[in-house]
Amino acid sequence: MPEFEPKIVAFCCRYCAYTAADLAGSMRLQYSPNIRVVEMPCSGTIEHGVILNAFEKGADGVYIAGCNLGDCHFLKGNVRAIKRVAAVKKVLDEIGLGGDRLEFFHVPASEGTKFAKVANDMTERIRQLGPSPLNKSAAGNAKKEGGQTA
Amino acid sequence: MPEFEPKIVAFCCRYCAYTAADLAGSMRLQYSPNIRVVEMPCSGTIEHGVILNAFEKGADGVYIAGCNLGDCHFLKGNVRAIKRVAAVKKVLDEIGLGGDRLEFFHVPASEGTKFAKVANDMTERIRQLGPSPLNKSAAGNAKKEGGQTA
Amino acid sequence: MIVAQQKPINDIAQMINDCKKVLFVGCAGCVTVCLAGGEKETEVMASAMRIKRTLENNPLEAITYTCTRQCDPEYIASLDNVVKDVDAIVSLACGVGVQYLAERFKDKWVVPALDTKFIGGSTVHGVWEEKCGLCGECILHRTGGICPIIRCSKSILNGPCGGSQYGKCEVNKDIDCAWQLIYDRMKALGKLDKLMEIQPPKDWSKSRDGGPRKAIREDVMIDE
Amino acid sequence: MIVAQQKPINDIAQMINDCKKVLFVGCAGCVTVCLAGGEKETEVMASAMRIKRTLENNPLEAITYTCTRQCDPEYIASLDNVVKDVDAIVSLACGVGVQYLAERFKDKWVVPALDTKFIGGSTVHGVWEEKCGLCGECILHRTGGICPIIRCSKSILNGPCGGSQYGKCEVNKDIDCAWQLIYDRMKALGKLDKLMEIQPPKDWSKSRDGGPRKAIREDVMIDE
Repeated sequence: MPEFEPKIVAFCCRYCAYTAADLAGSMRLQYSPNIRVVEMPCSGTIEHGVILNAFEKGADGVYIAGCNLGDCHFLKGNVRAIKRVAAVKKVLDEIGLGGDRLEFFHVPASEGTKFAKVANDMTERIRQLGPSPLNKSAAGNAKKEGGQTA
Repeated sequence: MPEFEPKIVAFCCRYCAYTAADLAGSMRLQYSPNIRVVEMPCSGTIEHGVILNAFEKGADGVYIAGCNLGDCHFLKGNVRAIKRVAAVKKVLDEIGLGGDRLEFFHVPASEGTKFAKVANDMTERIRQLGPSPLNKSAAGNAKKEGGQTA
Repeated sequence: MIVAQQKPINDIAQMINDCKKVLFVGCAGCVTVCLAGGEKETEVMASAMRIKRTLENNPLEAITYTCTRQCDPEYIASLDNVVKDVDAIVSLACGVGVQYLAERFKDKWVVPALDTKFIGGSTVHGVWEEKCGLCGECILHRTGGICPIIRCSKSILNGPCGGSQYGKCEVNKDIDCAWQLIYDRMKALGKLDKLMEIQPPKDWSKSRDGGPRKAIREDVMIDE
Repeated sequence: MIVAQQKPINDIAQMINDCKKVLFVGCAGCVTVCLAGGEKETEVMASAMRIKRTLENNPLEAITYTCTRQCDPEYIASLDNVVKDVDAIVSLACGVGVQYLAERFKDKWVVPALDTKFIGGSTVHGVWEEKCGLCGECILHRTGGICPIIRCSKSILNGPCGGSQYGKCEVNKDIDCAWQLIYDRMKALGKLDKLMEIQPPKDWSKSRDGGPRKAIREDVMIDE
C-alpha cells in the first residue's frame, strides 16, 4: 500500500506567502507537491465557512499563510486571520475532526525557504495525522484527485 | 371686517367623493368655494403626517372623504382612513389645535348632493371654530391665499 | 424585534419645553417595524411639536433625521454635523438608541420619545406580543418552541400551575397558559415523555442577576 | 438590537441527533448584526454539523435558509416549501424567531441554536453591552441618557449606593457605576438640580410583573 499523500489547501496572502512561493520557484527549491495554493488579497479575508468547506470538499489539512505581525498591507488583516483560525480550530476540535489539521503561518515575501519549509512541515504533520476521517469512506476518490498534480 | 373665509383641504377618494364632486358640477349644484380638493387613489392612502402638514401649511380645516363601509375598491381602505383620522384627531386635541378641525365623511360616487352638503357643513363648522390658531399671526397672508379660487 | 410605544406627546413636549431648536432622530430598525419611531413617526412627531409650540407662542425649530440604526456607532456618526446648533435631541429609538446618542453627543440634552416594552413580534398588523425574556439560556428545545420563562406569568419550569383553567392564565383571561400550549404541542409531536424530565432550578445568573451583561466574540475583535 | 450568542455546538448537535434531514434557518435581523445567526453563521453551523455527523457514521443532510426577519409571519412564509421533508428545524434567531417558526410549522421539531441574552449594542467590534431593561416606562430624560434600571446592578432610582467605589460597581470591577456616570453627565450638563428630585418607587407593572405584555396600535389595525 502506497504511503498516504495528504491533500492540503494553502490560503496564501498575495503580499507575502504567495510571493514567497514565486521566490521559492525562482530559487529552484523543492517542496512538497501536496499543497494547493489559493491566492488571497489578504490573509484577513479568510472566513470560518471557507475553511470548513475545504474540509467538507476533501482537504486533509488546511493552512493560512499571512504576513509577519506589523507587516500587513491592510494593517491588521493577519491579526484577524489568526483569531479566526483559532476559532475554527476550536470548532474542529469540538466536532471531532481535530484542530491540528488547521494552522496559521507567517511567511514573509522574501522567505522562499520558509514557504518551502512550511509546505513540507504541514505535509509531514498531516501525513502523521493520517487521512481526514471525512475522506476515509471515499479514500479511493480522494487519492485519485490527490497531491501529485498540485 | 369681512367674514372669515376658512381654507379647507378635502382629501377625496377617486372612486367615490372625487367622482361625486364631478357629479355635483354636472348637477349645477352650488357649494362652498372654501374647499380645495385633493384626489386620492383611495381614502386609505391618507397618512398622519400629511394631515398635520396641511394644518402646518395653513389649512383651517381638513377632511377625508371615502366610500361607504363595504364599498371600498380596495376592500378596507376607508376603514383604515377612519382609524387614522381618529388617531390624528386625538393628536390635534392633545397639541391644542382641536380635533374638530378634522373629519371623515362617507361620500358615495352617486351622491353629488351629499358632496355639496359635506363641503358646506364643514365650511360652516370651521367658520364657527374660527381661523386655525396657527394662522392668526399670519392672518393677512392666509386670507390672501384664501378660499375664492378653490 | 424590540417593541416600543410612544410616550404621551405632552410628556415629550415637557422634556424640551425650554429648547428653541430640537433634533428628532428616528431609527430604521425595530421601532420602524413596530411603527413607533421610524421616519414617518419622526416626521409626525416633529410636526405635532411645532404646531403645539406655535400655539403656545413659543415657536420651536424642529428638524428630523432617521438613522439606519441608533444602536451602532457608525450609523449615528452621520448626525455629527446635524446636531451642532440644537438645544436637545429627541430619540425615537429604543432605550439602547437613546443611550448611544447621549454617549456620542455629550454636550447635548438627549431625551427618549418612546417607552421600550419588550421583545416579540406582531400577531396581526397593529398588535405585538412579548415572546422572549432574554434569560440568557434558551430552553425552547425542551418546551416545544414555546417559552415558559416569559409567556408563563410565573416563569415556571415545570408547569402548569393551579391557576391554569381552560387553557387560560389566572392573571388575565386574554393570556394563554403557556404550559397548556406546551403540553398540547408536545402531545401533537409525540414527545410528552420529554415533559416528564423534571427541570432543576434555572441558573438566573445568565439572566440579569449578575448586573449588566456583556457578550464577547474574541475571534472577530479587531484590536488585540 | 437583540444580542444573542451561539450555544455550544455539541448541545445543538444533541437536539437533532436522531434527525436525518435538518433545516438551519438564519435571521438577517439583529442576530446578523451581533454575528450570532446571520447567513454566514448559518452556513458555518450547517457545515460543522454535517462534518460531525459524518464522523459519527450518522450522516446528516443539512440545508440552510436565511429569512429577512424571523419575527414577522410574512418573512417565514417563504420557508413553507423548504420545510416539507425535514425532520427538524434549527433556528439561529433570537427566542422570538424560534417561537415564530414553531408556531407556523406545528408538525416540526423546532430547536434554538442561540441563547438570547440582552438588548444593547456594540462598543467595539466583537463586544456588545446590555443597555436597556425593557422596563416599559423610560426614564432616560431624568438620568442624562444613562439607564439605571439595567446599567446599575441594583436598578436603583436614587443612586448611587454604598457599593460604588472609584466609579466602579461592587458587583464587578469591569462594571461602571451607572449612577457615577449619571452624576458626571448631569454635572457636565449643568443639571445636577434634576437629581435632587427624589424618584418614587417605579411602577413595575409596566415591566414584566403582570405577565407577558402586548402592544396595540388600533389606528393601524386592518381588521375592525
